Amino acid sequence: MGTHSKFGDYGGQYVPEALMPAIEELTEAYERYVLDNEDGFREEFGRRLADFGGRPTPLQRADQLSARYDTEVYLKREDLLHGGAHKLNNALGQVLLAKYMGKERIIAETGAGQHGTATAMAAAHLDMPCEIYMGETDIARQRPNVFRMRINGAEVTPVTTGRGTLKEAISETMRDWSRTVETTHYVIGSVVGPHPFPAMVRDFQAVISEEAREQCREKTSRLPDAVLACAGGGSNTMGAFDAFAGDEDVGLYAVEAGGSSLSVDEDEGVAPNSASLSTGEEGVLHGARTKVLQDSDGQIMESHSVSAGLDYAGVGPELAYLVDEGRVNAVNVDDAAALEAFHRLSREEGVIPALETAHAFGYLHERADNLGDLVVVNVSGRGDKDLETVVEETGERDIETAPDMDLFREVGGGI
Amino acid sequence: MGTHSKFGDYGGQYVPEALMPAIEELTEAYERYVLDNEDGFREEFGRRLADFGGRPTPLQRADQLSARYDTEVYLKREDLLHGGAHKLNNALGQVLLAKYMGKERIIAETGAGQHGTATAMAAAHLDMPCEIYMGETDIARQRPNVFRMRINGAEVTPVTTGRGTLKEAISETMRDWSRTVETTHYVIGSVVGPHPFPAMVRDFQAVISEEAREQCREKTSRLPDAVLACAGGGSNTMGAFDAFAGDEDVGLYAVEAGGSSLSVDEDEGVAPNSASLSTGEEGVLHGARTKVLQDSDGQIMESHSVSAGLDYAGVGPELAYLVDEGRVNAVNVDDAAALEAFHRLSREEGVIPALETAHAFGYLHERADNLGDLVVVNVSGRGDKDLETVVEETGERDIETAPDMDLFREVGGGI
Amino acid sequence: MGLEQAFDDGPAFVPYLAAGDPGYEESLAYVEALARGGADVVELGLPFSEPIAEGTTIQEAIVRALDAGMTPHRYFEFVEDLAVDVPLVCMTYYNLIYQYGTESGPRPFVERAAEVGIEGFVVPDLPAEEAGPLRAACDEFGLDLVFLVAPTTTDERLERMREQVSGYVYVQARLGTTGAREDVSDHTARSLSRIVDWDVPEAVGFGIKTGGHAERIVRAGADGVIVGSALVDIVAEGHANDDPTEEVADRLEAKARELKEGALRGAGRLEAESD
Amino acid sequence: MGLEQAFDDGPAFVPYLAAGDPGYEESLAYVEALARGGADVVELGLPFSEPIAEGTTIQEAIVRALDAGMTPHRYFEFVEDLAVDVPLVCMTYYNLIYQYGTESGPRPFVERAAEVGIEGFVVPDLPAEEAGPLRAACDEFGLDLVFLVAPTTTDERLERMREQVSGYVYVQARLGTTGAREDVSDHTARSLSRIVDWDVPEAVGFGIKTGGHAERIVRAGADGVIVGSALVDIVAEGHANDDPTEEVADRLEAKARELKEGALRGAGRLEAESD
Ligand SMILES: Cc1ncc(COP(=O)(O)O)c(C=O)c1O
Ligand SMILES: Cc1ncc(COP(=O)(O)O)c(C=O)c1O
Repeated sequence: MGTHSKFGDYGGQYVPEALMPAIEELTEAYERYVLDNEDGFREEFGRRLADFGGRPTPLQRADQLSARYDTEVYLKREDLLHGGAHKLNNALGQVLLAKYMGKERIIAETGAGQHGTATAMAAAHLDMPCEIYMGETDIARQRPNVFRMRINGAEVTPVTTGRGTLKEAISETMRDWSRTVETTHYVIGSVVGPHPFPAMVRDFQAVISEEAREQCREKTSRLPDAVLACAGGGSNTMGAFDAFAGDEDVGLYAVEAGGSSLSVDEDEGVAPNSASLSTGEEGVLHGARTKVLQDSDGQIMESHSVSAGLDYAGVGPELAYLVDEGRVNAVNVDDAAALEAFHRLSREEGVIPALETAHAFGYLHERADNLGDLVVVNVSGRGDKDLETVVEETGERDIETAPDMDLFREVGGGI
Repeated sequence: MGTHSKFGDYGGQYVPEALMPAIEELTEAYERYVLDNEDGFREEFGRRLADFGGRPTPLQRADQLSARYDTEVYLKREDLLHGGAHKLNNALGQVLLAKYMGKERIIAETGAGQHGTATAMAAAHLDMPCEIYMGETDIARQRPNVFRMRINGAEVTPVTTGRGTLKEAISETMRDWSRTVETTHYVIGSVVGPHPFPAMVRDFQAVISEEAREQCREKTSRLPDAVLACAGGGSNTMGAFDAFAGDEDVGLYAVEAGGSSLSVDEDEGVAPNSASLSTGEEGVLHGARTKVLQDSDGQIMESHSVSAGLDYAGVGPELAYLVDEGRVNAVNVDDAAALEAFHRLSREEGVIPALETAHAFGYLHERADNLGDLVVVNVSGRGDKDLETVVEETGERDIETAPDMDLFREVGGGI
Repeated sequence: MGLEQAFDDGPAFVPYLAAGDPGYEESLAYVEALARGGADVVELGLPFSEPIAEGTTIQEAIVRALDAGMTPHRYFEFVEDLAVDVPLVCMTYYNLIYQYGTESGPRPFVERAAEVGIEGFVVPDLPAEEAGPLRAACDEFGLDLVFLVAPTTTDERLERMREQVSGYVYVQARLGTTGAREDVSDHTARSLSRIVDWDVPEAVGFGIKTGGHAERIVRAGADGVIVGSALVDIVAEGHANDDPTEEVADRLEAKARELKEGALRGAGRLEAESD
Repeated sequence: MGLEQAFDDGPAFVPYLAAGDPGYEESLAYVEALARGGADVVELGLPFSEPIAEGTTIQEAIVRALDAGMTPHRYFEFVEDLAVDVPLVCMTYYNLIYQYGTESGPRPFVERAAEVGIEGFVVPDLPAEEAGPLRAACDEFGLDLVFLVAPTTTDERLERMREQVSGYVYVQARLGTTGAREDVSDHTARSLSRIVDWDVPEAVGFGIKTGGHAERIVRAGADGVIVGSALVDIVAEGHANDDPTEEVADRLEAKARELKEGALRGAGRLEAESD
């Protein structure tokens, strides 16, 4: 842990003046409770992560993949965390911190709904009122997650401006926060946004690599040669890497969504990928300087990925820094490879990964020969949320690893 | 653990002759590997349950419920097990046993799809071909689970006879097994069926109470006054009770589905509940003598519950016996109380339970005053699979604990 | 106990139908047609809601019969209404036997069965280990209890059955549930050889569909052939096509004759057909 | 640096519009109408794709302008095409300033802005802590850099801004993002009192909608009133109804006049209205 407002030139606090006091208050609270463990914050956080969240999550040997690649492959099973993804580590940490800060209300934005559901669960657990902003287009696309939030007692406020997706929801949440900073904490969902979010979210997620490092030594008496994690904003990524950062022989691979292509359409302002680390340029987005998918004017592009959770035009500033420094390898795989990997892991290991996670396995498949003898892959979440997308996207492609889709067509209707 | 083919008069092996050799072979394998731990079966099982399944699951204090009922309420979090329910404990145990027995193929029946998905996951994990029989009506109703099985590599064979639901699927699986006993193991999904299934499934599920008993002592320095678990076939129930069986001061409550009413319609052969322990009569069903919902002729009735996983006309013979003996209290709550409890737990604790599980919380709500100072409730599974049902059933009722359903209606369409 | 005698005159033909399939009256006519066609014993199914030992064909027959209102009480009336003089064996599942009457246990059912003239039972979900109470009731009322022997039955279990069986033994020709099949497995000869010294007749079933099958089964040493699905198929088809009862009955009678004659040929009692 | 002078003649009226909303030509006409209506400075928004500091009204104006093709390059042409002689302040987000030109950093953008005659900047996502490079470029080219002061701004941060601010200070009258509101918060007087000794004029914005609001704000001590959403509402409505550009321009001019007169009344330079 550490408190830097910057990582090299990245990071910082590019936020409206009205939010600065909240950011400063939060920075102070982060330092007091998270870093200096005042009032036993860290113990309570650890206890709740264990009892409510289900930590530690296992580090599991993947028998079939190990045989297939002739490499020891281990899975860090964040899919087993309550809610089905690593997101709860952060949401629980922030809601608890808000409680320590005396805040009375939680707000968050969500796109695919994963961060929203994690936040709603954490807020219910800690008895805090919670409001989630979500674009109306996303609400229509992600009904199960909307319902999960609602039954966890959260208000879900549809955002009707613009295209009704994540970016409008972020703006709307910022707007709420700048009206209500005194009583409200805004739970950001990844290692993005202004300081202290990138550092704080990383610290909350670092438990992934702290456990994995220990578990790997216990099970194999050594450290891995490589750690793979998918990267959207980069929170599971930083979480999976952090404790290995000082182990120079451990290769760290941030696997971004290559989407359908790495090229961009400047005229339409559309990037058919979400590979900010690989193809983005330095810029300022949502409060931080980082790598951003943008056109030559600096307008943010619409990103695209088969996986909603990776579909973001920015990336955590620390990750951008570590890539520039050469400590982290920024790589990417495309939609088809991710789908193929989704089916491969499901079928061969009995673990249905999130489509986000599947990207990491896509890279493993492409490069297993070059990753060394012992590879840890972070299974950032489970794929139940993605079934509908997978049926649709698999049907449109010729995916070798997929089951025959006839049964679904026969029975007809949606999932 | 122990091997009894009978529990009082209950249990036994009422199966077609063609299956008897398989049953005998299985009984022997159960005794050798599970009871006598030959070839280190128990260690391997325990290791795989931990690494693949995510055991131990936490015993979590429910802060809000504890305050509400002025009673210490603890949750045994089987919803965090891989796949989302206790079902994997059993499926993994049986598939592993089949492997030790040299079987080459796994079959299972499934109704709501929970046992089928657990079995498909376990089979994929252990690299065994797997075929799941499922009524075509159920296939249409439970598409997400069908898809989960398929992407885990299992064949899902639609059963088109009769009404195309669980009972036809059971018959069809028996039929397959009697053709293929030599190479195939039939993974039964609860503590039902002929010996050794009731004893064996209980032993595989007993890890729930073994852990809970230890965890309870660690956290509270005492044993609970009451343990509550929902009961369909009774596997999470027996699993949650087993280690407490000898602790006479620990009250054990098997909460059945009271459905819409405890009365039955003899003419239609329909019981609007699944409360076999409370309202059933001794009979022989699916290989065992037990309590059964049947008409006065002995024809098995169609049972009903808002929760598909409790919707079964029989119950495990050992549970029937323990109820007759007075060791276990057979109680029940109706559909509306279960729905209400579903919403209450979700909203107040941030844990969305399976509708099956919600019955146990319904009983807690009704009787918290009479259960003592420390209650453990087994959270047998998570409720993600039930979202669609809950939206529908909540909309039809006036459930006080439910969120306003307008958002769902507004956005329209199915989940 | 009279079932054994049905096998005295050479190879017996033992057809099965579900009572009440597809309706009460039709079913009476069909069973009578089988008797006319040469049945030596009729296995008359009492439909149970969970027929776990049956193939799809018979399962569907059972669903039709249940939907048409068949119950244990109606079943006994049905037996009384039947105008046949071949011995009847009641084939059903144990729960119906166990639940019948006010006193629990099999005795009331057996008593009533004896009253209406049933001579024995086949209970596919009742292995020898659980059969004590039913065997006792059968002894009390003079009825036979038939057991099934499967290709996979162990020697130890064979002994247990041998102690309790009476009437005849039902030899399952191959693995699987009931259902008509083209081939006749060579499990048959092997299975028969294992029980050759039993003192009850050996009837072979599962998968017998044609006179030719019956012939070969008997030639392999069987004392009788049991045929279910091939006959139920005729009932099902007639029902699906809405054919007049008499036509279906005629077809059943003809099929029965074919099977009976096949059996006789197998025993050298009729000239062999080239098949 | 000329912005300060715009406040010399008494309370200034500082309207905001997004350049290019809803289209290039209309937008030119609208800005010119504001000048005719009495604007002393115009804050001319350069639309950015992620306007995190704006309320819904202005966010939608930005979407319209972007959809109609507004870019930084077009923006500078727009400024050149404008026939107004009031000072222009460019209001935009830092990423657009940072990315402009081949060399990274704010210098090329500021240079070009100076060329077309822009006199200052408001950058809502650039706090004083990160403003060093932009401040330097502004100094180099003689432009002003306006900062926002919020009701929640700490004294420590006020100091940091005071060191860097020039032109005027934008006092946020209440918490929240931009957006027209009926009430004028009494945060205003309190906020103004905290910066009363700064040597730049104090313009108050957020929630000012009517001449009456403007009057009270100036009476509370403001040197000027900043009005955005109330004007953008007129543009949006005209666009929604497909009203002729001149009609909408006339409405904007009238609204500008109302606001300017309100401000003058607040300073006792026109007779007070009963409101
Ligand atoms: C399962 C899963 N993995 C990964 C991500 C990407 O987020 P991050 O890069 O912050 O880990 C998401 C976001 O929703 C997710 O749900
Ligand atoms: C979550 C859950 N709980 C309980 C049950 C009921 O089964 P049992 O009574 O065997 O535990 C099911 C069955 O599908 C289930 O999915």
